[in-house]
Amino acid sequence: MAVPAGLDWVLVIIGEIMIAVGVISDLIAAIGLLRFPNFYVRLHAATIGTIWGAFVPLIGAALVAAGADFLGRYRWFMAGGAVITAVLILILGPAGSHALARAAHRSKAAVVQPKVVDHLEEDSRAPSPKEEGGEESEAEVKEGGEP
Amino acid sequence: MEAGILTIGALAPILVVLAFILPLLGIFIKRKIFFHAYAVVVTALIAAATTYNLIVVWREGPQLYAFGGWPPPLGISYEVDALGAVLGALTAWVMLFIAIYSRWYMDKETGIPYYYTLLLGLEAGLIGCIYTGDVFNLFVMLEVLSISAYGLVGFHRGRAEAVEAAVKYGIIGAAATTVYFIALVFIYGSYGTLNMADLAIKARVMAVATPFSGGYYGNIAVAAALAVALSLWVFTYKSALFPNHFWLPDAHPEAPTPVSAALSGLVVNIGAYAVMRFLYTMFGSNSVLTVAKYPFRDIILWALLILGIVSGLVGALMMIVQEDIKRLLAYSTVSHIGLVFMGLSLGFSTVPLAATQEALTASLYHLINHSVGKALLFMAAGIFIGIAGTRKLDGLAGSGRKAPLATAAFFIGFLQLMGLPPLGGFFSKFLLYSAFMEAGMPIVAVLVVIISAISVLGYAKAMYSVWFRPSAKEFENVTGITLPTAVVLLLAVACVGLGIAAPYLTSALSTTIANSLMSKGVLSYIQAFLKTINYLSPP
Amino acid sequence: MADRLVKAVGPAVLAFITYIIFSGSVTPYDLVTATVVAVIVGLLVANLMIHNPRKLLQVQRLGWLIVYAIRYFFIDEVKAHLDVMSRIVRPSMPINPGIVRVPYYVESDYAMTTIANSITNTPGTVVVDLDTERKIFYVHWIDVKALEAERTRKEISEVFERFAKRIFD
Amino acid sequence: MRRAYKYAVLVAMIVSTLALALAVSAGGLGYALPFPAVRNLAYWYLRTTYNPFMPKFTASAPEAVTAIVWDYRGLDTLFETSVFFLAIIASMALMRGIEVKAPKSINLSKYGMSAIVKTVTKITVAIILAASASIALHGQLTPGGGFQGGATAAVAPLVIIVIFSLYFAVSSGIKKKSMLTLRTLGLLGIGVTSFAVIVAGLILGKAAYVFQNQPKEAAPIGFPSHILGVPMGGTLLFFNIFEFLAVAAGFTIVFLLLSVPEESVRKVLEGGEGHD
Amino acid sequence: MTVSESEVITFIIITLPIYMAAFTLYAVRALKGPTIPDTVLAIDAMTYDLAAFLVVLAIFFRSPILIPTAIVLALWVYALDIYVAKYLESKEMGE
Amino acid sequence: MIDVNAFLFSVLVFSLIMNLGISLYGIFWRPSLVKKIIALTILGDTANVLAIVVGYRAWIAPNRPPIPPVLTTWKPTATDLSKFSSLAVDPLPQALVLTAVVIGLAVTVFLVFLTIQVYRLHGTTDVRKIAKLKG
Amino acid sequence: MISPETLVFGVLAALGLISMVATFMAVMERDLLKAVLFSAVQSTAYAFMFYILMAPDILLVYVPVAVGLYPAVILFLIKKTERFEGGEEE
Repeated sequence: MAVPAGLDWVLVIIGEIMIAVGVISDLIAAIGLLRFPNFYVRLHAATIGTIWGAFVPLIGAALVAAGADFLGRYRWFMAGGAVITAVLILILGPAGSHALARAAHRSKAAVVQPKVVDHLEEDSRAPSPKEEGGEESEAEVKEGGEP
Repeated sequence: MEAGILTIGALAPILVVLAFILPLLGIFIKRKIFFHAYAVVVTALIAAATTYNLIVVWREGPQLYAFGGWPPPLGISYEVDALGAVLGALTAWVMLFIAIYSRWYMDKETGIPYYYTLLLGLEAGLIGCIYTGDVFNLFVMLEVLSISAYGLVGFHRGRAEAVEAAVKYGIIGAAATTVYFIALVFIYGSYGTLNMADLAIKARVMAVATPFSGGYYGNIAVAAALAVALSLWVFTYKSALFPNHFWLPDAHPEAPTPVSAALSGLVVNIGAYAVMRFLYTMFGSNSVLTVAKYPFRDIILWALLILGIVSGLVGALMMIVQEDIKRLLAYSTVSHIGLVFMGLSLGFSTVPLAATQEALTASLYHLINHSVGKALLFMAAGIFIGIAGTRKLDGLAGSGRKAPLATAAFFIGFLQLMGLPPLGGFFSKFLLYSAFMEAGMPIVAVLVVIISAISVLGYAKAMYSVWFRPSAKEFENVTGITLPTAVVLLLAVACVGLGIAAPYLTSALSTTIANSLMSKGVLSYIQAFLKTINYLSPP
Repeated sequence: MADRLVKAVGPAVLAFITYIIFSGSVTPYDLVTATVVAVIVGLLVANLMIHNPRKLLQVQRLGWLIVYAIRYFFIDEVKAHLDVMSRIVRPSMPINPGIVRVPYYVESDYAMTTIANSITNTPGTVVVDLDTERKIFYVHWIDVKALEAERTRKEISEVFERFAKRIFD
Repeated sequence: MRRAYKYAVLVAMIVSTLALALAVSAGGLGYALPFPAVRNLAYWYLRTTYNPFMPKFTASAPEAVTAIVWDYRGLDTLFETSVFFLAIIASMALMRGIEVKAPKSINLSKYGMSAIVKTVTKITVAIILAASASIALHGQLTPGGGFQGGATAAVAPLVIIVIFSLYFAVSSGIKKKSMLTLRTLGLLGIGVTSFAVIVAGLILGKAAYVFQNQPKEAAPIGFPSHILGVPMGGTLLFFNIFEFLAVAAGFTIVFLLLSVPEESVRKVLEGGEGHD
Repeated sequence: MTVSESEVITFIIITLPIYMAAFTLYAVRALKGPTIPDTVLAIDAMTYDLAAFLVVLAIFFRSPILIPTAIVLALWVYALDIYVAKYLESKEMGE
Repeated sequence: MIDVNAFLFSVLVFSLIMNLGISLYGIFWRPSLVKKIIALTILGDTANVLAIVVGYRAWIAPNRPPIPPVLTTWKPTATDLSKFSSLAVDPLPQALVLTAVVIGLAVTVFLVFLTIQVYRLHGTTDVRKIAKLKG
Repeated sequence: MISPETLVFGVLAALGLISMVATFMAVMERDLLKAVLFSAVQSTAYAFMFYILMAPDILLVYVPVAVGLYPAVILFLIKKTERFEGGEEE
């Protein structure tokens, strides 16, 4: 199995660009993780690290592997493994950060500070109006939520 | 040369596979008697097989079983010489008695399948440790042994002391085995092999390259010294030598009584056995550890001697103040292990070889005496505890009168450990004494006597409580102790036999030592290894 | 049992594809083991995974998935990433965070999860919690631009929702 | 104050590490770097793990580590597995008599974590199981093997227990008994595989060894080395499959036991049992 | 014309220090805390990136055989996330 | 002249040795049983890394790294085999470590169960308090 | 230009130092939950080391055990027992 001539270079170049994007995103995400003031804001930096920092370079590495002849017969194994890992990260990464954010909010392990508004806090503090539409709560927000 | 003796190679794997089945059967079979019978049958088979191995090894010299048909350093091999065969048979037979005794003791407990799984696992670990010819396999078998032991110590999960003792035993034990693993890393790093016989060659002949493992890497003397020093921690920990004895008085008494017998009688032997393997078979008297530039071996042996003495004294002294009969017996184990280590440490380069051989013989003899005697004592104590319902010596007062036969056996066991002349204990202690006299260490020889004398006080206290002391309350007449009494009586007969056969045994064990630990024995150990390599190597 | 077999088809196909891609080779050995593994895995997870197996057969859903993937990765992700990355590297670090309500109007769990994961996967918005009864996501937003439910939905999740509806509902 | 002390110790350790390293490398000690040649024993492993030129002295698996683990040093691995098994048995002995039953009239969706995580788990379980099976079944060709695959597969039951709640897991068949059965069967399979050749040898009257895999000069029977043109390493494939089952089940047992609610444990324990 | 090995390798060598800097910064955040979710988040991001970078490094080492490691890393870190989240939000781990 | 490679490699080795020391401190001197277990896992891990370091081999050229001990061809020629054995790292320590990891896992799992049981019976996992409770 | 070999060894050295700091923090930390997570950081560093030292098999075993299982088991343990070493918060 070989990639048609000419295409391999294209694959490699695209893959390298993706890897480069990934590495730079990693660095920026790490800086963001250090600079941002609280856990919830850091979640966004971590998302950069997950999607552009991990998903993209994984796909890129798969492309490079598909194009790079010198890796031998196992390079399809590598490409396949990288793609499956990328897909799993794409699915699992957000679920993990969501679970973490929810747990942090429920257990008050991390405070939402600074903040403009925290509707979740309001809704969980007030006994939630069960069968009422979204309009009702909208009004509440306007009263208390404006910065 | 055939493929090797199957009973050597298949013993431990079959044993552990037989143990695997038990929990599954436990789901389907609820009758307890089935598990008792199963355990007895399996241990009896193992006892028969180890005895067969002993006979074969005795007749034909060291036997090597190469697993998978790979020549030894490439594959794992079990190598059984006379010493290993003797200890293996001892282990299997004592274990058989323990399994029979468990029929009585464990009948009222829950979780019988788990108990027997762990007990058979313990036996597999013991047999594997003794038979193995590979230092890394020794590590694995030590872990098999240890995990079973931790599980059994904590088996009475409702007792706070039991669980706590198991945790203490477990954490430090796991650290110790990890340190042994580091020692193995050093050994492999510098010698490039893990086989005991191969290491024995390489530690002695400075410029040899065995077919599959040539060359040295770095300074092998330093590496060997470091490895031995690190690995001694785990061995002394397993046999509860003085600074590492802290767990034993907590752990052994808290285990179920048959397990106490196994731990005190058999598990502590492993440490002594492994030290013999390390300091005599592998890094022996003419090895790299004794050359003039690096006299590491003498330092290590001196340290062991001193620790043995201290251990003997501490154990004997602590026995006197104990109020709990099983704790008293546990401290007695510490004391006796001290004696055993004193014997096996008499291998300095300045000591005449005859004295070394005599001391090692005494050590081995004492190991056997102690195993049988201590198993007997724990099991007999279990009977009295069952009668009185307490472990305190005060509460046990007079309980022996309800079970006179067991008491008789109990007394024989104590006299055995005390060292009264017609019994085995006397001869092994005497042999130890004369070995030290011969080696020109009269002070140490006298210390052996002193340790025995101190321990007499503790034993006398226990004996007095069980039989002579008037009981505070009236015990009910007990029934159903026929089986355990029979077991302890059989062991008592064994004790007497060990004493009566002393002249024969002394010479037989002396031959055993000569055939396995002295230079002639090591040579035959190595020859069996080389023969196998030649037989199995590719053309 | 027959019901289970029908349900098992979806996960089995997924497992088969995963196995082959992960192995990266198509020797007879791989095909045989992949089939065995796929059947076993399919039967194991059948009841867990699929509620309505017929949806799998509608090919246009797959087409929408691909369209959605392309649009998502090349437009939405790029915009969001560049936005947050610029916030990180700018010395003033302009952030204006808060947790807002975002309603959603899809039925199935898969569609809802797709929307939520899409929201979380774009930097700048993270689903912190959700209320399945009132159909509201609580989204942590790095730069709160709106507070009313419909406007937040327009800003954050409208595109995702449109596609999710086509793919899963 | 204590904090400052702590960090001072940390800094001192880092500095001393660097200083020691500097001293060693400046001293020119040969041990500082790995050796250019591999040890002789390792050389033999690398030479014989897959060598068509020595058909009577090879393990027939391109993966040297798996070959060592299950063929050259198979005994170690058998006992390693039994250590894990004995640990599980000892743990079960500590937790004996404690059964988890899903309450009859219970709304399972009330337990567990958020709906998003649940849905994601539903999708990924199949992928996880397939990938782990691939790791295990290619253990003789690529890095991986029974333990690795089993440990990866164990993610699935574990996240199910944690995300959907223990009751859901129990009601959908992840039970202690079935897992113990699976575990025991896996181990028995390992045992049978390790004794297969020697039993065949005893029947055929030929020399054979415990844990034998490929035919040897001295013991001429063994497992087939290739299957469908792919090296399968003889026994290694079977060992990997059984170990896969055993490890996945073992991990699951551990987590089932650990996630038992504390109240029900206390209820059993207070039922009273102590023994002298 | 086949892909030149040295070109790809050189490219990866250039990315290596940048990546290592990111890894160190993640580790700093993980060790600094201040709260539990912060630490987990940092480990999370660190490990996903590590999984990606292991694949890239496999090209550098010319050993595509090293790949299955990445998937295991990603899966188990997800499991770690879940455990910690469960720990924080519920009373019993099994409920 | 200091060999930079040797320096960097020694930093690795010495930090591992430091880790051994720290974890031994944790096992013996920290009061909490849980902390002891954590330190125990670190000790085991560090020993494993040391074993792998022992099995590593030097690079044959500055840009020719060693390869994992996996042969990537199924129909090797003699050249392939000799190239493989001249590049691959030592597989034996890896096999040993595999065994050691699983064993460490088993022991840790059981210790965890024991510790939970200790807490059920004593109400604490602090060894100092347990010693006090015992009297 | 630094040679690739030096670069890789430099990564190893950095990982060694990171793991050392993480180990130290894990052993010294009073909050056991944090200690577990620090030991997970150390495990990640070790996992990377295994990779660079060309031991993919070990990585595959080690990651489930040390990154996944140990923290999980110890989290369960802490949940069932107490979270702070030496009693609840100071």
